[in-house]
Amino acid sequence: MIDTLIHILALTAPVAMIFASLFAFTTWLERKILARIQNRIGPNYINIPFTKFRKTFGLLQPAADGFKMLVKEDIVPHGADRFLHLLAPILALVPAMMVLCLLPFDLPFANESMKRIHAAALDNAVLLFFGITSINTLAVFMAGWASRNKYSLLGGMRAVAQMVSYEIPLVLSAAVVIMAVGSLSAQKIVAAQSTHWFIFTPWGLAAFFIFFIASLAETNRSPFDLPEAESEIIAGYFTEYSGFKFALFFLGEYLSIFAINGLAVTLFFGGGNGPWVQAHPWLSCVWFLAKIFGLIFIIIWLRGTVPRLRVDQLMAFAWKFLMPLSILNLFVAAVALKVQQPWLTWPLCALVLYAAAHGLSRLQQKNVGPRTYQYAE
Amino acid sequence: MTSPALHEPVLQQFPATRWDAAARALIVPADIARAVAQWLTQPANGEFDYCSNVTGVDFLPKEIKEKTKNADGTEETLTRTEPGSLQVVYHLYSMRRRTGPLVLKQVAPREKPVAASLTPVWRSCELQEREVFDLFGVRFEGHPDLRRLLMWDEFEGFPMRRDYVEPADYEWEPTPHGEVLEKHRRGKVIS
Amino acid sequence: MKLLGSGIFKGMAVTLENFVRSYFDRDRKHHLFTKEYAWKSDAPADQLPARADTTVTTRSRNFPMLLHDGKGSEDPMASIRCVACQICERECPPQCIFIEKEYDANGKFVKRPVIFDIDISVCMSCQICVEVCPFDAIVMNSEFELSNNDRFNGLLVRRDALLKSNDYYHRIHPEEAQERDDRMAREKAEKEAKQAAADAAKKKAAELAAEKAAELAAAKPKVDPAAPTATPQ
Amino acid sequence: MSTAAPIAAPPYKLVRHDEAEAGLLEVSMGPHHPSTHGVFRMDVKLDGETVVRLKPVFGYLHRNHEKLAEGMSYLSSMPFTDRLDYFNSMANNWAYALAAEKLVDVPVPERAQYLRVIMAELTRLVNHTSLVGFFLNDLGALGTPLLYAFRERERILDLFEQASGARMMCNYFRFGGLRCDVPAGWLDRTRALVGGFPKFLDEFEKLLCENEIILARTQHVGVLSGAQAINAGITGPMLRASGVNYDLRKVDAYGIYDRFSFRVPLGAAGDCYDRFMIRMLEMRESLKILEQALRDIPEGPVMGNAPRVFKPAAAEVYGRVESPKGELGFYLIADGTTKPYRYRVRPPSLINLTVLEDLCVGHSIADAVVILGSIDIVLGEVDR
Repeated sequence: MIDTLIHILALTAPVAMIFASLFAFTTWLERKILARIQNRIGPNYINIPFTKFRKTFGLLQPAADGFKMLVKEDIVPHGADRFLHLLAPILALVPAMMVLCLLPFDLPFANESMKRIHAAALDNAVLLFFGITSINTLAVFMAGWASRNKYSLLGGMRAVAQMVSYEIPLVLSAAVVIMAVGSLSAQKIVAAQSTHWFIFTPWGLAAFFIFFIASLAETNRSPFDLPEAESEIIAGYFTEYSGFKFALFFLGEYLSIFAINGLAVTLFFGGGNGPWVQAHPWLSCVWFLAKIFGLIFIIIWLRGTVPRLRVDQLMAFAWKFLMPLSILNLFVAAVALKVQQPWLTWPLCALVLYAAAHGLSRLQQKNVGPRTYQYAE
Repeated sequence: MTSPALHEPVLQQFPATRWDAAARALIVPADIARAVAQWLTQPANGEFDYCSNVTGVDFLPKEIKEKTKNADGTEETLTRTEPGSLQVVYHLYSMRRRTGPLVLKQVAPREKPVAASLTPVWRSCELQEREVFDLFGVRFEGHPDLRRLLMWDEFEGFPMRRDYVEPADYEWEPTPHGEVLEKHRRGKVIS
Repeated sequence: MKLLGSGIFKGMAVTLENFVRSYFDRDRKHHLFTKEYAWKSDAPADQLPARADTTVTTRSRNFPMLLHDGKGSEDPMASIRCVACQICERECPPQCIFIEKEYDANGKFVKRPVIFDIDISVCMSCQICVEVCPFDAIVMNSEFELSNNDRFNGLLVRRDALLKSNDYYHRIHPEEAQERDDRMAREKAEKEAKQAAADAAKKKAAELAAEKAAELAAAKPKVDPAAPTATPQ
Repeated sequence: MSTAAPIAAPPYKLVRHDEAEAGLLEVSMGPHHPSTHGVFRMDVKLDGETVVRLKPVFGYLHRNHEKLAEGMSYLSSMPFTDRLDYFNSMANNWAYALAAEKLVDVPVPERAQYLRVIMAELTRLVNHTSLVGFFLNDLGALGTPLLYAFRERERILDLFEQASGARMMCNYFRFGGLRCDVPAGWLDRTRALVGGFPKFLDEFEKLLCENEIILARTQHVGVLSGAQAINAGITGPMLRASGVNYDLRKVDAYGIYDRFSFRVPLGAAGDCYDRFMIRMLEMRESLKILEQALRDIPEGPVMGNAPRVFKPAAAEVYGRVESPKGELGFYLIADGTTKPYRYRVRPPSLINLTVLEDLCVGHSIADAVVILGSIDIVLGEVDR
């Protein structure tokens, strides 16, 4: 019994540490990429304390931020519900951390028994994944309500509406891959993609687009960051948070980005598969992380470009565009998988999906479009 | 500046108005001000659809010494005090006809200044009349929402008047702590 | 009607181009417009342009300074231009200049300021004092690293701190200083010329008067010799 | 535990809510709200997310600029005009100089007229790029358009610093001309900048004008009809976005604007998207003016022979200029002394805010922020 506990500990501890340190790296990466997009340099002068060494390319910026958060006073508003105010950031962080070990992240030093434990315990990884991440909605609304601040309340209500309505396209687009593989276990899904990744099938590509957009909404990132809209409701649900609780929210947000992108990589990009993986098995970790950081670059790139949607447009986009498209994709994938001739079914699938997307986008943009202007002399 | 033709028709139409040649402005009594304004917006007579600027001006009573020769040839200086006045000046333009400013003035006494609000005619006067009320104290009859524009509501006095005396500690802010509260409890310093 | 995301992709293409070009652009300075602050600021304060490659141009004006024509070593107060006429004190919009005249032992005004303070927390470097000063005594400096932690005395700059030499002025604002010196030289030349003309006129008038007096004197002696000759018989 | 000492009764009045509005959420957005462009407060009554009532509150930045001016000479209040609309100090200077020149007709030399047009159009570029940047910031695009706009603004501010000595507080105009001539090489640097500007505008339009989220968020939001705009005294790009052709550079043709050929873009729908696009198109027209002005600027003095002490005869004067925000007017009453008897500034930002409530009621709070952003106010000018 003891050695299985040790094995489980040996499996989960490194994953938690790797992703926590990657969180620090990602905050630095985000600030540098956003800076370069906006023609500036980003943090580059953090001198190591008690030494004259100054030019450190800002790599110590996350450490400096972390220390600052520790030192900052942790203010709880007068009328706030103290217990819920403390519980909300914990509830935002713990599910994100738990979900990380569901990912098919086979560690290099894992021996046979560890692999069996990992595989046996989690044969329904994807189902467990969605179950745990939906706790995040609860945490955000708890933070919004407990802060007793009008702006947080607005932020909290927006978060609930957004996350609930984007959960459905997320799950439906994952269902397509599960239907193709026939199992909920992450290892089997990765194994099924050893020859070709699902992203390269038309219904896989459509499913990935829907999954990626829905995952943006799930983690409150760029076009869907309404719960924390600075320009409208100051900072949304974490307006009244300062000090380390604020840092916990950020840690929770970034870890859920890692988790959801990890799932996207497992479902569509074939987990740890990549060239030379047979020769050096430890390469699968590197490939897994590289693909995750590819998706994270796209997320940061989107954040630097695109403004924010309004709440009703957000809802309309989820229910009127993503939902019908993902259901149609489900049927199209079912037909394609049944009729096993790819040269016939793939072009047909692509055609049907593209036509549906066009029709729905015309529906979405009825009286909106670029205009021409006349001039007066 | 004002082309002479602009104000002639108004004089014929409303005999009560008079033309102040020095300031090239049309003095309009308060009671018929809104009628004149309504009349001016008609397309037939000038179509002044745009009221660009509303200003308050405070004239203090002035003593004017005049040397007059009375009957027996001796010179004698008469000091005549010209009564002060609070004037509200409107600059009207016509956007469609692109005609120059027609300056309309409402003259009100300094003690209890009252003027007719032209906001029902031109919506642009709303905030500017509130500012004239806030800084000069001219009450506008018929203004939809006459409150102080720039000063906080508990402020007393009208700062832009020529005879305005600043309160001793005008930095005072009604904050509920320390010696400021003490000052407040001892009774308003600015009475 | 294009596909829903096409406008967004166009925008993302622009940001990606900016991202890539910021690394591989030939003249990187063109694209990354944030300037690095001059760490090498330990050079002495008055070699300003050399010290910081900031955007300080030969015309940028920060807070005013008083000028004196003396060379480096000797006492600046000897050659200070300011005569404490207090025009700038009156004209200054935020009223941040404070001047007191200097009186010597027996109370005669010595045409120099004892106290000339500028409160740089109030001053908005608007250069009105420079325009109204008839003696070109006050000009704008470009020194901008003036922050200090003492709110009252630190930000009240006294006369000696304000006083700078004319060649420092030539170093930071060369063509403006040159133009100002030429104008002063021209005015001085005109004044001398007028003065000289006035002297010449006075001298000529004096000669004229002398001649007239002489000729008057000459005329009068005709009469006088007659009179004295009469009396001695 | 002894009960805490009762907190002293606050001297300010407590407002009692009446029943009809029991269910509404009252939020006071401001005075330090990230998207109110300065210290400006809006008391908003929300039914869920939609705005039911919106009362703007002014006065947080009120410095009583007009009373100050009555106590100082005409020249001394020129630097204060920089601080009215601190985004375009040259346009404010020009409005004041224009009004004062009507008091004492001082002939302005040719080169000064051309330089005035160049400086005014450069401030229009600065103002419109910054406005588009802030507008996108209110929409949620995290800083990227704003920083592209600020990159161009920095270049123009460097030109201002080389010409007038200060980046934002230029204090460069005088009655009868300009304080000093531009340094050597300045005109070539300006020609280079004006040459490179269209490339930046194309990049800006490619980034913004077809973005579906911007289209969805700004079209049909805050619609203002032409008649309503004229009656409410709206001026500037906001008026032209509602389709009314009224541009003071064409109507009054002050300075030498009649020598330049440029067009005035007009909007059709009068919503936030039109107000945003009108400013983008106006920048292209300003570039045309700048090219023509830079092409045929003559040599010569920049300062007419203005009197040493500015002491105009008693008169009343109203001078107005097409500042990037609207019609900026100065109403001066001179009484023969060196100090103006009455000095009044007609603030375009304040009067454009008259219709803020009409535009925002019925929209969501996110739209209220966007509508305020499209009106383009600067609190230095609103509160004076």
